Amino acid sequence: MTILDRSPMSPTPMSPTPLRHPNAAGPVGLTDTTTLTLAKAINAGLRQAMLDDPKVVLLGEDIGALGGVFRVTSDLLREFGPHRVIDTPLAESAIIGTAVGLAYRGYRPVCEIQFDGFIFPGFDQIVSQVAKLHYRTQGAVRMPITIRVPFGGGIGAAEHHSESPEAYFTHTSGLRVIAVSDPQNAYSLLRQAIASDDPVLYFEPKRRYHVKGEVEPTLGSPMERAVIVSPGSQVTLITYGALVSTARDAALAAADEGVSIEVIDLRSLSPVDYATVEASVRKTGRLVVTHEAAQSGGVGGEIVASITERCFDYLEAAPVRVTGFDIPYPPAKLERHHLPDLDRILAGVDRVLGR
Amino acid sequence: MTILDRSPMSPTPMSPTPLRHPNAAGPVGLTDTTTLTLAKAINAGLRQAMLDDPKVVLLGEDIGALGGVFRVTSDLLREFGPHRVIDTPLAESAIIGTAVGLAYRGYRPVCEIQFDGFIFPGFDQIVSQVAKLHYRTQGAVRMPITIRVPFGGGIGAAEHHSESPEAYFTHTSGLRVIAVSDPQNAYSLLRQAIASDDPVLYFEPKRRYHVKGEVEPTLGSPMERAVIVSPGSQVTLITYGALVSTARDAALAAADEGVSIEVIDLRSLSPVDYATVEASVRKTGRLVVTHEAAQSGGVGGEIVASITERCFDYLEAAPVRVTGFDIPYPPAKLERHHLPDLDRILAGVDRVLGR
Amino acid sequence: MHDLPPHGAADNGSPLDDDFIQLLSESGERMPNAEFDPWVRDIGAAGLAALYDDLVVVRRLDTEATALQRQGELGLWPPMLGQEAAQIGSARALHPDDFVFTSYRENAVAYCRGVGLTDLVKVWRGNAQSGWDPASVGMAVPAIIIGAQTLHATGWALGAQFDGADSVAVTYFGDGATSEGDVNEAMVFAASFQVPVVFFCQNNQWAISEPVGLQARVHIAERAPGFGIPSLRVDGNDVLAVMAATRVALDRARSGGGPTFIEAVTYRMGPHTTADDPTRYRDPADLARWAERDPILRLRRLLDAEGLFTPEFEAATAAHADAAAAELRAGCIGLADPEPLSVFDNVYTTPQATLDRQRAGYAAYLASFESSDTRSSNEGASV
Amino acid sequence: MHDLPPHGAADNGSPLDDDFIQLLSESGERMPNAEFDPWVRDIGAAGLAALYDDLVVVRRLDTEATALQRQGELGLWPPMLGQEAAQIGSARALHPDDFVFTSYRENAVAYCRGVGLTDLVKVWRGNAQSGWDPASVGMAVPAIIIGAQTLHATGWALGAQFDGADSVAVTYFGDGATSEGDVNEAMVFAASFQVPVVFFCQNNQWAISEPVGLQARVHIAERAPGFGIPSLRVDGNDVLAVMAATRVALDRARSGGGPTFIEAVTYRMGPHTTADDPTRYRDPADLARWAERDPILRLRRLLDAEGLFTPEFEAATAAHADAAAAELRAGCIGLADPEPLSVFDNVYTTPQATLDRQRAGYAAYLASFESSDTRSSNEGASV
Ligand SMILES: Cc1ncc(C[n+]2csc(CCOP(=O)(O)OP(=O)(O)O)c2C)c(N)n1
Ligand SMILES: Cc1ncc(C[n+]2csc(CCOP(=O)(O)OP(=O)(O)O)c2C)c(N)n1
Ligand SMILES: [Mg+2]
Ligand SMILES: [Mg+2]
Repeated sequence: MTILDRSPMSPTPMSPTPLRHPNAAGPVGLTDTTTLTLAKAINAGLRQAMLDDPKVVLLGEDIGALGGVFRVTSDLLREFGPHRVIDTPLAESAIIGTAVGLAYRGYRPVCEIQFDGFIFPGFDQIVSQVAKLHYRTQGAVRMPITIRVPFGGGIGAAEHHSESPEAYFTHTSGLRVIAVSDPQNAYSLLRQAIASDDPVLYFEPKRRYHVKGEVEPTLGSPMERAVIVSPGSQVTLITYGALVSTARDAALAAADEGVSIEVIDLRSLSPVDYATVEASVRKTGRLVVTHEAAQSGGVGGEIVASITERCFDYLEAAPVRVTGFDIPYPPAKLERHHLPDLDRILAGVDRVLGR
Repeated sequence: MTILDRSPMSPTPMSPTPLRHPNAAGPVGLTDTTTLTLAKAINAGLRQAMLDDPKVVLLGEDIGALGGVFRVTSDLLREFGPHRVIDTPLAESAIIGTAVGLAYRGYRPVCEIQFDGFIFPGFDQIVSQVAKLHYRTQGAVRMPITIRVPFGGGIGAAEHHSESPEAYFTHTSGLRVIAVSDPQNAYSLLRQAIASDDPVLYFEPKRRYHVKGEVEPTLGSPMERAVIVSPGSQVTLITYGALVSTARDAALAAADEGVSIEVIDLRSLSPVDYATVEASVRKTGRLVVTHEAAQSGGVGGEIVASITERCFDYLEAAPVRVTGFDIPYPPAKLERHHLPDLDRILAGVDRVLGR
Repeated sequence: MHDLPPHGAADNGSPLDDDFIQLLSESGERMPNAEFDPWVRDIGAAGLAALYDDLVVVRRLDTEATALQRQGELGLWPPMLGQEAAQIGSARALHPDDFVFTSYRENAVAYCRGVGLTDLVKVWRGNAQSGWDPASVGMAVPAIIIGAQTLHATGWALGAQFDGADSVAVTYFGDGATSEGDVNEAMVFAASFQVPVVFFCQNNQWAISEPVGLQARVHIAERAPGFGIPSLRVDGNDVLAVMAATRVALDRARSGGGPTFIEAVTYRMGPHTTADDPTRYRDPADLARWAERDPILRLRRLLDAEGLFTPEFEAATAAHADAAAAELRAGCIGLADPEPLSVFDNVYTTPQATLDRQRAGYAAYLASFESSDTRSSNEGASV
Repeated sequence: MHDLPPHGAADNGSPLDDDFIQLLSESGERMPNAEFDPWVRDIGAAGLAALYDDLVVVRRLDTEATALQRQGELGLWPPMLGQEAAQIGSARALHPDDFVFTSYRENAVAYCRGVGLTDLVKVWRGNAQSGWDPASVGMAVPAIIIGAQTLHATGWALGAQFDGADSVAVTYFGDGATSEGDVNEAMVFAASFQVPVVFFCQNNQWAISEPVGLQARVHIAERAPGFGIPSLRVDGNDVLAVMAATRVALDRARSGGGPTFIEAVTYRMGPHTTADDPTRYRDPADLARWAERDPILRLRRLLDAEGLFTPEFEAATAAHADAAAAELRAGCIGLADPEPLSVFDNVYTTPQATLDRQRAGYAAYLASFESSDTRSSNEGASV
């Protein structure tokens, strides 16, 4: 009697496997480097994960015929059929809870939450079941569930459509939390997230869905690794998601003023790659963290606290946070007064430099 | 047509009003200083709030005839009747959502969540409705809802009965978050919380429910204020809830070794009374924060980050956190290996002192 | 035992079956109904004309708002096209001191409650997270989290019951919403406490791209009795039937009879919102079939048959609609942008130190732009 | 339209009405039932004896666990006293490759699934957060969050459907649980996908101190048809009726007929848990009335009438029960305490740097006690 699928997990993250579907008429994964939008890169990552492992199934609202409200799952229903791409009734707790049951049976569900603000009806199942079942069962049960969440603001949307709830999950032991920033890492980290035997919250920077970039069909460096996206020597600037591109712009602008900023794209928010961050801060002695989420209790506070603990003697100034304010997400016409932008980031850099 | 009760709010926190019920046979509030357990102090606070304001109603599971699983609401059903003490069906989202509707109609609901781990089914209503409705309506609607949550471990309980979910709420803009530590502040802060026109998460240290103390029927200092419970000069030790008493013990033990610790009971976790904390850290130059909740993303990280930002030049060593680990709450036989205790706190003090 | 009722999923997929209350046929004839006719007996010629005026005005407002969105004046708009009768027929049955808890699509309900026209679009223009003061119109601000408002209505009704008030809470939600835990918990609480609340479900056949058959295998109206709540299934495109059913439910609630559930069977003739593309999932033939059942056309045929649809009436109604549309457009375009620092207002009712510090920091930061052309330092300020 | 069924809240308050399937009367007589008899026709003398043995053993285990708690060997115990037939009758209907998702009180179900006796008490002794490997017994670890497991069962059943497997998910939950959103959402999903899942509700009349009438104004079995799920209401103290009903449901699920809901009407004869004090809320007369309906007594009367309840049989059963109780006690007391550092195990499936650092810090901290009598410093370690 085989109740749980105990077969070896999907290809390990480190071995790129751009499989083609045996049936030539079937769906085809990326084989060559291709220019894709971030949304299409996720679509390609989903397709490849589904090709790699028949146990990968997608669950969510409107992900079938519509292809999701952001078209991230476009074509997948047609290519893989309704047993792999499952339009569910409108209930987030059930989407997550059903995924738990599928995982119990050896499946590897990928849930789509339509917008950041709609994850909360499913919060209990995430925090009390998805995150804890492996621990609860002393390792007997695995929860290889990926929960995809379009997150962040800057798109002029109505309430609940622009939130940054990642810190609720980084405070939840048992989860891994990823935030991607460009088409390449969106593709690579999604494949790693789906292949992971741990549950992963995978945050997609929705305001950058339409930004294009080259995507190589590889897995890249392990998803826990932060990446230095722009090297520098005077200030370490840490961010993730949509603000990575703003931070790069800030580094360019600062360079014009003679300030050298090292920009780090965290990619993994839980765990944070402190090895990379520490090395940078030991070099620069100055840290700025920026994110869209509210400051109090946000990811930035944890990083500032941890880096202060780990690198106290190297810090030349108090670390600075440039974040959203401690307010509910404001109306569209005010969101630019909430979201960190180039100028606010540069003001933070000035502050850490004592200027 | 009066739809929302626009009458002035209940007595302001600063004016103690130990009202007696007009009907001599009815319930009677505390009039003199009395020795009470922490649970009974909360009971007395609820009674007084209900006497003060007929719009105060209690909602929860088993709070009526049973008096709650911790007997915190004992006798209140008998004294105030089923329209003031409402045993609800078993559904946390509905308990909170119903309270929102009652608040819309001018009521001042006090919800009981039976144990910390059972707040998550109600999380969506708290985060997306309770916390945001005042902002959403540009101030037109108030949500004077108090959500009482027995929290923390150390009672040898099964899973979900020992959690410390406070950081999820301190990261939620629009909420106030209180954690009480002794019978007196349990009584006083509960009355302030219920009288507040903002929603308040009120955390009760369940392992200290049976600890006795003198309770004066006053409101004490404003609930936003932190309190120095034991003055000292070399190390600032910050905590809240059940660990306040452990921190005091640590201060006593350290005093024996010639180390002077200033213990601060935060009481308010959102907002944190940084004025009090800063003043202490500027004096001592050394900070230790301790709590039961997991470290990553916990309240301690926010305090360390904020104090580092605010008092960088005063810090003589990296602040230290002594917290629960980044694990799901462990089984009862292991909880002492998760919860900070006297020794672990003293080890943290040693660390901040470089010993 | 409880086997399934005869109509199952297949029937739900073709919801045109007439297993519902109808007082007005598709061709505009009054259909006698001994049980429900008495509830609309007071609606004479003037009443019918007023309802027609309502329907035309709200459709015009809806069209105008859609146009405003296409012209870039609104960020988004959720059209109610096709659902006018469901909303007008129910909302016109309410008393002023009843209280309404809706989702985002109930703009005709808001119109009936007296919400200012400009207030209808504030959210969608991005000026505010809600448009009006609930107390002033007896209508909560819409809930975007699907189903959340049904619990608020239940709580409000509980308060009304405590107060001994003669008021009823009415909550609107969609067919998709019936799948959310909150809506079901609301029925549990409403039944348990026997509170005066009416659950009004507009089954418009779609939850964005998902047909109602995915949410429910039996008629939605059948859900409530299992919770101990009586229900009514009504032709949602028949303004008279909707009004009669709503009055029955309100009357039951006012007389202590507790909650009632109404399923109004209608159709979302437009996209989910202006951002949606229904061609990806909807058969155009479906739309054509439902166009036959247009709620306005039907009442017009009745008025016509009764000689009430005179050219003067038609012109007056059109003029009213045009004036409303013009007012909406002017109000929308004239909305003043909110002040930057208002972003910090109304998070709390009283000062909150951490937030006040952020406000002060940001104010200083903004001021630094005013005082110089280049960005300047802002020591100590946390932005 | 859908008015309420004839029995309302008042009836729910006195759940002794016999509006349910019964095959064995309270006095132990077989009650003929053309529809359900065929489903237990195979249960001959040996089958009845085996069921009786089960009932006696699980009651004895339950009593022993309660005693262990009173003696301080367990932190807590949730007795199932009175619910043995509901659990044995259903669990003995299952196939090995079915999968069970329960709450905390289903220890008789666990016994039937083959869970080791000591494993039943691991959680309550505080040794672990769960007692067994689900795959080895076809039973998930219990969910303490009320209702959560019903969604897991639905998801598992969806997987079974995809796999074309002949397996059914069965989920157990209480009357109180039916108020939680999750249970209702599970019914929505199960109906929509037509998956092979059985919803088995033990209506034991109480959710801690709350009577079932607070949760539901009509019989719980009436909830499911409104979701498109057929339901059965069965005398939960009648082991044969429970088994017949469960077999009907399992058969429907296996043959592609989708979900079924079963309400087993029973009674929690003990406290909610050993920490509870039912005298605060329960009328003792109620208990006395239900004692008459004891599920074991009833089967014993039948066995007696059929001449099967011989002194040898009674003695053998008692011996079996005593042996099981002794095994439970010895296993419980013999449980080795978990290793301190195991507190860090199995949070993740692969190393996680932040946690590994915490583990190393704590290991060093613990080691510092071993190496000296006084607490020592532990530089760099984060404890
Ligand atoms: C909790 C939650 N999940 C998802 C959404 C996204 N969403 C907005 S409208 C909608 C469909 C709602 O369908 P229905 O309830 O039938 O109402 P209708 O739009 O047809 O009026 C969805 C899924 C949401 N707003 N809230
Ligand atoms: C979400 C949640 N809320 C509250 C509780 C506390 N609690 C434990 S058991 C129980 C009553 C459950 O009643 P019922 O579903 O009838 O099951 P029974 O105990 O009768 O077997 C409650 C309220 C919980 N475990 N989970
Ligand atoms: Mg709809
Ligand atoms: Mg029960």
